[in-house]
Amino acid sequence: MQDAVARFVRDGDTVVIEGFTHLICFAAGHEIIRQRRRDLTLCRLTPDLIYDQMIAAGCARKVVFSWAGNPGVGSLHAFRRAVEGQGGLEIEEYSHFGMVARFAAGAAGLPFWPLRDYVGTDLPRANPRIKAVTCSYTGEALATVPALNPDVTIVHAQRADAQGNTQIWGLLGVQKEAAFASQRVIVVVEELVEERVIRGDPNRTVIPAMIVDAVVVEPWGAHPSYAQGYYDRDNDFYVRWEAISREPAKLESYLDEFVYGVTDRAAYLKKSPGLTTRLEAKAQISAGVNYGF
Amino acid sequence: MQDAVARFVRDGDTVVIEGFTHLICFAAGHEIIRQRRRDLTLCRLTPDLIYDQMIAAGCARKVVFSWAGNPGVGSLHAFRRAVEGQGGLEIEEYSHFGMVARFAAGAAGLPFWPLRDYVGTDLPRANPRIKAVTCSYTGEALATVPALNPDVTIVHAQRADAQGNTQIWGLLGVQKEAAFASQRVIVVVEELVEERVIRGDPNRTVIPAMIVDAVVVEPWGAHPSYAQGYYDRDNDFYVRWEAISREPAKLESYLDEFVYGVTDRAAYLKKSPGLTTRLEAKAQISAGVNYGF
Amino acid sequence: MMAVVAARELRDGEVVFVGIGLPNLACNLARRTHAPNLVLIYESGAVGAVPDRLPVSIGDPALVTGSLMVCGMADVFQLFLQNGKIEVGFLGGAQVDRFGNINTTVIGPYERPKVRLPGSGGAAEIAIHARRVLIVSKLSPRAFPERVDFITSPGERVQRVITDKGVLEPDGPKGELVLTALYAGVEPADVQAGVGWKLRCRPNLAQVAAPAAADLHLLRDELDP
Amino acid sequence: MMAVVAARELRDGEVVFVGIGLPNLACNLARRTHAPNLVLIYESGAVGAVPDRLPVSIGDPALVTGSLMVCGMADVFQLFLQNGKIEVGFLGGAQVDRFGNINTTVIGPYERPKVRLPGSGGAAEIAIHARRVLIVSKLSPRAFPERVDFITSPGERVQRVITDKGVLEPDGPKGELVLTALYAGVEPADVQAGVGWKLRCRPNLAQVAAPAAADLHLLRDELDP
Repeated sequence: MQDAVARFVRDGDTVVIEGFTHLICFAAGHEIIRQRRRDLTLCRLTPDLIYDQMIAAGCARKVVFSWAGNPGVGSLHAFRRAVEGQGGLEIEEYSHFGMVARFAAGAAGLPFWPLRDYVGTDLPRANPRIKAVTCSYTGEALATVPALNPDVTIVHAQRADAQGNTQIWGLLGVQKEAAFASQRVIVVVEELVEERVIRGDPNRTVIPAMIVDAVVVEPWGAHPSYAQGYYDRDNDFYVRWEAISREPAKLESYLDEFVYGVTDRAAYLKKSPGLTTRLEAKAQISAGVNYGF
Repeated sequence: MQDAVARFVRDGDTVVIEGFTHLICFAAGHEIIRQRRRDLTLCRLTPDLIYDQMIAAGCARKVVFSWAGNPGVGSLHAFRRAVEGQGGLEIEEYSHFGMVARFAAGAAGLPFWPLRDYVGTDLPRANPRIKAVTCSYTGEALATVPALNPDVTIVHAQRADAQGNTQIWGLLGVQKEAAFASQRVIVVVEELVEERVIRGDPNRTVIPAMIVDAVVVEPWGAHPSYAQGYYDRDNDFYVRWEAISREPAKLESYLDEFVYGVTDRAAYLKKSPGLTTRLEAKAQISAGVNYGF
Repeated sequence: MMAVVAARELRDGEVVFVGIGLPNLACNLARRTHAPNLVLIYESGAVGAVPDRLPVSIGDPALVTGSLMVCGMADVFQLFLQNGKIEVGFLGGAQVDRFGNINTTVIGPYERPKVRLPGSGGAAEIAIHARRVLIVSKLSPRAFPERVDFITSPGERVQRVITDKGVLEPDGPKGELVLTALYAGVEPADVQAGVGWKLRCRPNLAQVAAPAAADLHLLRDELDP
Repeated sequence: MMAVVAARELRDGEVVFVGIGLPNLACNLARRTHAPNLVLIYESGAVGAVPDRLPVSIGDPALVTGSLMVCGMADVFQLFLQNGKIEVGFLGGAQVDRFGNINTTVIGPYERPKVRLPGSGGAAEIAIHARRVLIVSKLSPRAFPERVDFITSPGERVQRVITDKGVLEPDGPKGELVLTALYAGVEPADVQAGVGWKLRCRPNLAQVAAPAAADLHLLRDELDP
């Protein structure tokens, strides 16, 4: 992970660490904080705790997003302080559909994406990059958003082979689109598998090796987010974050202990004994299908 | 099948029987021929043998397509006769990407889809429905195609539950887009399975019950096309079709014997002893994945 | 109580786009009682979810295990929502105004917010594309101002606003929200006290039936302990 | 022979968009010889296919079993092709003209065709988006007219045209096809005889090396019996 971030994440980059609740790569975010990257434009539908931490650590110049909260719990207080006060954090805001459409356009090699949205809302007033196009068949006006093509996208996945052919199941979010839209792609996996495992079920492959620059093996790399079939979401930690992020001092000491204070994910896990046993997934294995002919 | 076609396929309809080489529902096409539907607008990327037969049987008023041949073999002669001569068959022609984009727009509830295509080709001259749009961000001109929203789409699949939650693996073609774009959807499956089989591997579901009007169980319903994991493509028949379709008389007698001459798929299969043993798929079962948490 | 009243709005077999919090609670209650065939869709991509625990987030793994379909978010927003396949959209909201417009973006001016709220998420497109929009929100003058500071979700398709004291419904051409039903023991004045504009009442106000003991039991002991 | 010469154009590790027929044969030959890491993409959605029999069609089940990825066609054309991930596009063609434009649509006028050909399939977008376009086609005045009756695929990105007698390459600003290499025992006049325009030749014509016995064996006995 250290090498991958050192090689592929640069100061000033537009960085995407995607994953909708599922498979959010905290391990990568923490490594970016440790390597003290600066002036990053951080894009995600839901900044979530990971960007709240990166904002607090001073990595972010700008955040591009569509829902900035701690789901079912409360606020991302570092984000709020940076936006409400004179934090000077730049923001560019869309709805979820708008962000999904931006990634879809970037992945398809198109400059924009059309969608039926924003009529009657104040979002276009708040964000002039939301524009309109007239359909040459029906004459109706549609909203448009510009393509999003990150410098680097980091995707956490259940498994990949050494070349980077990557398989994900459970919630898929916009990882495929974000990866195809990106100049560089880092895949972080729970398990490195033989190529024949990938070839054994090709319909599960979401990201092909040809667009992957680095494959990092980092078990539990998504905690406190989750990996379907590997470990559950650490909802207790998400609840605790409310109090931690509310107090800059507490947040500071959290980063000192769990990010700056450790060298890697293994060390991070050692700091929370019992964590893996508490969150480890129970087995609910799907049946196979026949690919023969 | 008889009831489903009687209820949901009407004279004058825009009909889609999709499936790219894989899962082409010949059983539905034959039933439409038997029920003598007329003035249909038949849409498919590759008209294939099934539309060649429906054209010969007089079902079609118009064909919307992007590649009309018998792959690796030769021509669709009924189609060619209808287009080259005074057959009076109307055609509307795109490239594969253009057809895919038309289904994508229809499925997304958009009136058009933008794509980078057709620069330097004569296709827009041959088809005025291929237009252009200017990007309001970059100023560049992109091609557009209009949404395709069929009256009825027929999708063949490996399995579905009684409600119509449908799973497909192997080549996916544009079935998902065609189904979501359609007013009515008929799903034809090799196997009817319990809901818990679908729920056991939800990432494989391509079409949800909410958009399905009828579920028909028709084993071998795709022959001479194929169903991954069930039976191989009948390449010999595709080769034989060259000679059959070249001679209107031969084609006539083929229809008499194998379409009009049978009441359903079971009877159709009885006419070719040894067919199922010759084409039955060998087992190559994928391993399961863990959906637990 | 709000969850119970909200649950009643859902008909068996309907396709509901579910937001987190009270809407999620109401949908799961309805599914466990009068609407077993309710199809729950979460913007995370889970379709026909049957969570065996109350999901803390709309991306909870319990929404995936045993669901009917899991698809990418591009499909959720394009093939389901924008394509008109969603019958009911269920929204909460920090602020709801006189015409059912919702604000979940900012309190105060956008550029210099007093309070920065999470933002739209999928709420803008849900309000625009769901055939029927239901809102669940607790009454208070701050929550129900005459005009919201920022329109995150337009009110055009709002059919009912379920509060903790009564139910509001759009009335007249501009769809102004008016009081149409009261909980037991509540006076119109109590509702007016929680609304920032001169609230009109339907001539004959309906009375909201009390929740069945079974429903309350289900809520308190099973769904939301 | 054409398949062997075409196969040589492919470099190990490249991503190739494969059409059916000779291109398919050439790609599988290259994969079995000097380019084991060639990534074959078929418009049907199979990525990294390793067919254990020569696929009769680009949708053959043998392309699916054991492939690295199988995706929908919307992804093939948008995420891979339009997004610039394809290095080599391999096309055949009923007609190829002086500037490498391909016609697979009609012989004669479009509205009243003498011969109705299959049409574009993916050929239009492959010719527009693949970084390098290779054409394989047998020489004949009908196959190589000065101007095609219909431009299905534009010739801008064509880098080589492999025929049964020699190799043509674009030359000069307008990219006119000129003769650059000859098979053993073939004279420029033999090639000119199969081309409908005054064919120019590169000053020093290369000689196309004869196929290795092993390659021919592989082709005749294994790939294409």
